[in-house]
Amino acid sequence: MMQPGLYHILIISAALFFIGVFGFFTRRNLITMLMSIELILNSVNLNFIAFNKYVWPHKMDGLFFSLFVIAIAAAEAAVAIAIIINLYRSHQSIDVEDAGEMKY
Amino acid sequence: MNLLLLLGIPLLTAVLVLMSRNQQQVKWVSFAGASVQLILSLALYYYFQKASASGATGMLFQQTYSWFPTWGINFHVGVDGIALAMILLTAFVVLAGVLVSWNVEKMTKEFYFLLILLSFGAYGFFISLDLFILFFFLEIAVIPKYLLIGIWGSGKKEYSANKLALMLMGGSALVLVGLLGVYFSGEERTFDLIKLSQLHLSPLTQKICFPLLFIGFGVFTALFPFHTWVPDGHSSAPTAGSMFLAGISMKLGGYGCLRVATFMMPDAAHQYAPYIIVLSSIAILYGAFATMMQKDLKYINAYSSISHCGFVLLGIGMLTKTALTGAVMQMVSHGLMTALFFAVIGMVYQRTHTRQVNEMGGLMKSMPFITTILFIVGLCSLGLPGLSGFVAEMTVFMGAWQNPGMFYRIATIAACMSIVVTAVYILRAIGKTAMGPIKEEFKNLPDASWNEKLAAGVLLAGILAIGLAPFWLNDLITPGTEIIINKLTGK
Amino acid sequence: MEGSTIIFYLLALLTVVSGILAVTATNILRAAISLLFALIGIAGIYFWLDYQFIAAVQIVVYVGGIVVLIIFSIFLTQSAGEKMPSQKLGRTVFSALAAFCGFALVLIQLFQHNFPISKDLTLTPKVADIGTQMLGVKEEGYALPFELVSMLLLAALIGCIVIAMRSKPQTT
Amino acid sequence: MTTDLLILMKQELVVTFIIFILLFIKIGKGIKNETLLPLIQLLLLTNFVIGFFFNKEGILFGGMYNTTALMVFQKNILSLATYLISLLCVGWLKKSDHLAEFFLLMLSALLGMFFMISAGNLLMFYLSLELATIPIAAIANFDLEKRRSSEAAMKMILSSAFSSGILLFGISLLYGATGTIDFVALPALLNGSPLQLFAFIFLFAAFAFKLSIVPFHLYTADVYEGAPIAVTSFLSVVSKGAIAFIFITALYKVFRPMEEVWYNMLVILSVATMLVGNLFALRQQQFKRFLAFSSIAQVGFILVGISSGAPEGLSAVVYFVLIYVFSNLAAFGVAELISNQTGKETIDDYKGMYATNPFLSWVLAIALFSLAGIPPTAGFFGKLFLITAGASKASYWFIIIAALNMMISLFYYLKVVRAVFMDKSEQPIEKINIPASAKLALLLCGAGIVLLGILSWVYDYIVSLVK
Amino acid sequence: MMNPVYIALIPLLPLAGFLMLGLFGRKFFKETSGIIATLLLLTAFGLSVYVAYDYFTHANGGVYPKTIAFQYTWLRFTDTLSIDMGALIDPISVMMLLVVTFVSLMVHIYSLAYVKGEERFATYYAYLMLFTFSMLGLVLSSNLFQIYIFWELVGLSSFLLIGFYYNKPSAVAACKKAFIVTRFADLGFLIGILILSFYSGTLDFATLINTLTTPESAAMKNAVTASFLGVSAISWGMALVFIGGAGKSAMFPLHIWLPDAMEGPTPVSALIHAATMVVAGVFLVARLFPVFALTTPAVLEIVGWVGAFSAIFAAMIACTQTDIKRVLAYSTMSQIGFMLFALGVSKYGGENGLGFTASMFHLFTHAMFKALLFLGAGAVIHYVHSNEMKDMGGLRKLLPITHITFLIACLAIAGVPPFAGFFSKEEILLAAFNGNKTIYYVALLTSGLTAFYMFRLYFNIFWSKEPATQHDKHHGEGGFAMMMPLVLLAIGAAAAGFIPFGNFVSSDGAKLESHFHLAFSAAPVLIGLSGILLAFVMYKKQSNKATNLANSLGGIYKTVYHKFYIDELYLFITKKILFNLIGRPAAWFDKNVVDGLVNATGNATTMISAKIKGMQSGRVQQYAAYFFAGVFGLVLIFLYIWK
Repeated sequence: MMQPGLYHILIISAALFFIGVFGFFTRRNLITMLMSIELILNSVNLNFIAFNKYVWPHKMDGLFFSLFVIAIAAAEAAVAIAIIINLYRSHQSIDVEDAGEMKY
Repeated sequence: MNLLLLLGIPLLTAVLVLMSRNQQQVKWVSFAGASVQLILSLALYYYFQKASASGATGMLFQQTYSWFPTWGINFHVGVDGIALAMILLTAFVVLAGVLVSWNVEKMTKEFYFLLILLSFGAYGFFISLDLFILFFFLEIAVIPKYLLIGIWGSGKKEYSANKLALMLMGGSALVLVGLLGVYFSGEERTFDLIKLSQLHLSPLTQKICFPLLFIGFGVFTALFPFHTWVPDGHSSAPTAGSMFLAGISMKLGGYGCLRVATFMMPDAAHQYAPYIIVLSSIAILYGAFATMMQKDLKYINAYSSISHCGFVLLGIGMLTKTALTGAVMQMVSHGLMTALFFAVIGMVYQRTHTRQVNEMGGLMKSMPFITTILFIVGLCSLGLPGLSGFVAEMTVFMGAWQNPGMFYRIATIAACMSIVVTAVYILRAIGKTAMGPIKEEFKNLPDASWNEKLAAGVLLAGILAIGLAPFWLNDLITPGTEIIINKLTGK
Repeated sequence: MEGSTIIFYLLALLTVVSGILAVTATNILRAAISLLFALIGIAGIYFWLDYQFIAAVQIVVYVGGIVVLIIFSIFLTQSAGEKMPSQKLGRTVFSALAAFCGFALVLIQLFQHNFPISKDLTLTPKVADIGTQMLGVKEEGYALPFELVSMLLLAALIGCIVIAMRSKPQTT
Repeated sequence: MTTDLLILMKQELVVTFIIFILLFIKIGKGIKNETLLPLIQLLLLTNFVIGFFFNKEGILFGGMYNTTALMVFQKNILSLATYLISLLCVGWLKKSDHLAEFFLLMLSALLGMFFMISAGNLLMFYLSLELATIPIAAIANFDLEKRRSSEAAMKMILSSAFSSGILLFGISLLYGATGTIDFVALPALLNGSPLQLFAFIFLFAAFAFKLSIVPFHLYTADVYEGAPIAVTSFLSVVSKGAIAFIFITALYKVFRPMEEVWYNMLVILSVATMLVGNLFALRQQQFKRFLAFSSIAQVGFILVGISSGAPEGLSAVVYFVLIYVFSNLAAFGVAELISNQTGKETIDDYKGMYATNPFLSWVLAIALFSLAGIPPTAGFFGKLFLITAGASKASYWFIIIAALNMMISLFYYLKVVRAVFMDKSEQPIEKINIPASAKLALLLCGAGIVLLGILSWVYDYIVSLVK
Repeated sequence: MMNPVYIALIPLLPLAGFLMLGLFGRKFFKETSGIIATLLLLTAFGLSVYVAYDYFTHANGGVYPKTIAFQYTWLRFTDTLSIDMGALIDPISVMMLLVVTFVSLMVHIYSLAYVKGEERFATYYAYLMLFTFSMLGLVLSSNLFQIYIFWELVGLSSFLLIGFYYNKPSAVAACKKAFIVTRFADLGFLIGILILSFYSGTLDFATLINTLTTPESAAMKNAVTASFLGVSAISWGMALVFIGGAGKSAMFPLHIWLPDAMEGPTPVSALIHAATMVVAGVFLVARLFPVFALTTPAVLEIVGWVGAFSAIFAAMIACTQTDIKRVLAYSTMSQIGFMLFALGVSKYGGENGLGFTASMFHLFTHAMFKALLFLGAGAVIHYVHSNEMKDMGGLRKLLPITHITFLIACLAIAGVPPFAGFFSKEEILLAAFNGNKTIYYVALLTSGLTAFYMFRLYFNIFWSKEPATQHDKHHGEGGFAMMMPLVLLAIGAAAAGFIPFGNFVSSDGAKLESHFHLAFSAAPVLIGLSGILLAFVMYKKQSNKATNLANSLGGIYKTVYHKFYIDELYLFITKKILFNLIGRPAAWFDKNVVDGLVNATGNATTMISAKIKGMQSGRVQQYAAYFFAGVFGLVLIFLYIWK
């Protein structure tokens, strides 16, 4: 095995990203879909940090980016959960399949 | 003379119509507006003649205002004899249209507003010398037609209105693409018709843009096989709507084919002439034969319009001076004639509540005036001397025959054959409606009222003025066609 | 193999496996806990990279905040403990395939690209620098984004309050 | 610095100021909607008016924020649209229990858009994009007791979160490949390597999502349908406008080295967008949903303009958006009035409306004609300039398809016109009582639709801004 | 030279009458319109006489000049081609002026009584005036296109007059038929004009004839060398022009409209369908005679054959018809056949032009006696209220003046000396004898048939049986207005033969001596007399000889009686072929294919729209999947395929 480096982290992050995507596609529970989103965002953060560390270490753009992404993720999650809760109240369910009233 | 007046009067009329308080006011305002416009057009003719007499040629009374300088769009207007002829036609038809609509009860204000708006578009179109504003006015005229048919029409009006609007918009879409092609092909980005006509557009541009423009405009003027909006549209429209459609709107296309497509792209015009001729010959004969089978008066006139408008395109396709002159004359003649025809059909329908020829008969007895007009207009349609149709058709034939070559000859002969078929269907229609034994329920129908008489008189005056003394129209148009033909022959 | 390498692989394993569990577990609470571990694993990687500040933030915000929020919401929507309805097999397979293809494509792209890996891997951000830069208004200053995020958080807060604290009774 | 800050960021500051006023009002005792609403309208008007004064170009925060006259104008268009929405939707707003919060969120989104337009790097762009999205997702749910409202909000927040993920992934790769997130520095570092292209496509997709380009558009209709009309109109006008502005800026300024790629992408996607938008719009009965698809088709036309890659394209897009604001808001305004007072939202319900509501019918008709691009409405000029700009690259087929799509779109716009003017109905919509402010807004929209095209100096002004 | 105003006035007076009566007749001149019209026409006739006198007394070196009295441009096509309205004065046009105005005057006077009490009295006269105007314009035409214009107008007035009883379906059908059939022929005329104008470069008669008869002119060379289907362009042109003439002149096979045209008022038949309009074809051929004779003799030969065939064909049919007007109609057709084959056998210039003179002469005399026959028939019909022979008989005592004048006319047409018809027919036969023997024998046979059917008619009307009692005794013969024209025409029919016609009209304008040989005349006169005798035997008394004969001829008689089934053939062509095979398919094609395509486009759009609705499934995960697919689709396209 090699010394872990940039590519190792990139592989992890890519894996996380597509795990998230997979989860987003297959999970029927809204909250778990939200969790998949969090995985995606984290994989991005990992990307940023890795690039910042290994490729562009002189500036902290990547670091800051991931900081802000975390903050945004929090806000997004909060709003999403609020919406989901509201949805639950009106639909008595948080299954995404049950919220398909509008189509075609 | 200031050409903007031609736009100002309809606009003012439209505003006044909107401000009118009751039906009566609406009608009189429109009537006054249309009359003033007719007088204005005649005055324009007078000034035009005066200017021509003093040696002015080409586009007269030109005015240019910068509009969208970034795109090189100018509000550039001007008239030559061809445009003037079309303006006169429009003025006549509009006045008559306003008059025959006198007893529209439903949403009168809106009805007249749309009529005036439609005429506004037509006037603008005919005086435009900038392709952009030409297109602008071309499209202005579409929606009023849609609404006129859809709201005040009869029969399967919604279907017809839709079909008409869509096909016309499709046509103008092609026109748009063609115009843009022309616009971008020159070294200078300009929509100016005169400037563009002086450039020599590249062969490729011509090859691509000419069919786009010609078919696009052709849709408006019932080019086979893009004519199917005509029968449905005309038959569903209210009387004035049909008059405007056939009398003015179809002419927009013919004028566009001539002024825009042919004038700007002479090489392509030569190249595509055979196709145009084939299509127009088909339209002429096929339209005539299809008319023969129609039983509804409006359908008869609509299909015959296809046939007659075929002459316009045939004339353009023949690319000789006489034929082009004939095409313009045919536009004017057909405009007047078909408008009158529709007006008469409207009058008959209003009284008998049917348009089926088989259900009528002997109407000459109860309404001599209306049937006489029907006779005259029918005779005009079948090209009887003394009426405008004859003059125009003969000029087209004569001009078409100037083009040697067996192909052109055969096409001309084919087109000539339509005069027989036309006679068949016109006489059949007249024979079944005006002649024969009269039905009991039609015996006491009233004859034309004053407004109808006036409307018919206005149009009839135009028809006779051309039919009896064609030289003035010929003299008016020929300098215009001369310029086009010089461009075509590369002089 | 060095210790740090082993640690890295352990962290990587933790992250990926808990990530997979988080999206496949049939029990929602278990999924949430798996997510928690995945996030912790990522924080571990940050630590491993010597990015302590961001690692701390990760733990505070994600582990302490978001996951807790999620778990609360699970309880609120009364779906804890239930087995979640499983997805159609066809779609699962399709999604897995799509995800895998995407993964492969991304990796191909990443490996094809030659990243100019820096010689100097010892440079690590200091918390103080982060602080000054975060509030700096000049070049390299992040005061404006900071304010922006604060506006966003405010808005999100208000939004959450309005939506979640619905006062009117249920009508439908 | 401070004066610079005050002047250059005046629009953002004013919006922030309003947000805080609203916050204090909310925290404080609370004011009745009847008094609060005019106040808000007044504040929004102020916001709009201020956009015309003290204009200056400049850069702040080390390049994170920059502003030009064109950007000020773009922001002003958005301000105007927001103001109009506040006038149009009074019926719904007055009934709302959360008026202050509603505007607070909406203005936050507006603030986000302002920052987005002025963004100087990808971080600012991303943050403001989120600021422009998340609050809207929240207010999409403001019809709290309606199932569809929450469904819409859910779809919006999840879809946009997913798209954010894609966007961020793209940004991270771009960052990895170039080492910068700065808009000024980026173009020089773009060399068209596959990874950059790959990253660019991810970015592009995120833009496409926000702009509802096919096939990234699918959330649009559902969200439009479910959200309150005020939100829908905000989404379809303000949000779309802002994204269009930043999209075109990004393509023209930042990703200029990739022009060949994005030109082709735009061609493919705009054809798809126009076609799919039109085909779906054809079959819609629900008016808001109908407008959603029609606005997708409109976006297709915007793409045609963008594809020109020339300053003409930029000016045409700005001009079009300005016209689109008036046209679409007029249509939404009418829909709002009707929906709010009668609860009717389908096109069938509009049958025979002309008999009872001539004013609304005419406004609706003019708006639809403008959307369809019929002269003399301004929409004609807007659309024509877009197509003209797009045609400068002389791809005849592309332009023919675009032009023919105008025809298809006319078909469904006419469907509504037909229902309003021609069809008869047993129970037409009763006479709608139009509040004064809504009437004013509708008149403004109508005037805008009619005059914007004919008065060519508006367009000239935009051109002068674009330079 | 005479004042052109006089010449212009001749057609313009009727025109003025038409306008006045047409526009205001119903209101203001309901009673007086007949008088006004007659007076106007009287003036026109006077002017014609004056013009004729003036013209024929001013021969220039023995040759009557062709002069253009006036001309002005009506419509200019190109620098050389223009339609000019003018008056060309030469012997035949002057002669035609006289014929037209005279017969028309007679008819006007006659109609005063005949049409009296008709509701549309004024309209009737307006139509008559219109016809007279058009006919005069036609004969005066100086321009090929001018003649076409008036040609059409003549057709129109014929249409109007045939359909005068517009509420009678048969009249409506007849007028339509007349118009359409002649229109069909006019199509040929029109194309002929196009061809001639193109090659000669002019429409002016004088120039045109000049150009096309000068073999060395460039135009001529072009016209002769250019060919289509192996026939030279000029021949096509002339043949097509002749088709126009044949249509108007009711030559086989375009004759079918003429018998039906008898649905019109009888005076109208006398004017239009006997004396004037139907000879327009002859006039046209005569007008272009130099071109026919000098440049396209082959076409002229066709003219001759068509004329000869039509003559005998019509004569045979005339023998079987029972409607007296139809008999007269077929006789007209037969006589016009005579005129045409006379032209056909003629050559240009001098003695060879005998046929031309003979034709014109016959035209002249025929106008007299045929008008007389029709007007007489009109008087009979007026009296018995029927057109059928079976309703008549023994009328000689009841209608004495009619009887005498009718007899004179019959004798004239039968070619019994010294009546007018004898002289003109003799000349024709002589010309035919010199020109074409076959035609001569046909002509001889036809004269016999002519005499037979005319006297069959005569005996059936005036002898045969005693008058039925239901006849309105005190109805009388119709008074002075009706009798005077009969008498005047009878004088003409009796005496016109003695006019030295050759002195005035010839193919080249020079005088031509008359050729009267007693020996040559013997054969035709004998044949004519035997025809009369046969008729006398068969029809003097009511008997079943005729029926027996008819029965013995069986199928042949039936075929002839049914006019050789030509009408049925036409009906078949129009109904089955034109309507069913062209019109209906065209309409169907338009409705289903062209329109169908348009609708199909619409339907297809809707269908596609319905098909792809599944894309918008309402499931947010699927939306994301599309998003994902979009991203990777773009990646694939732009990273792999496009490169």
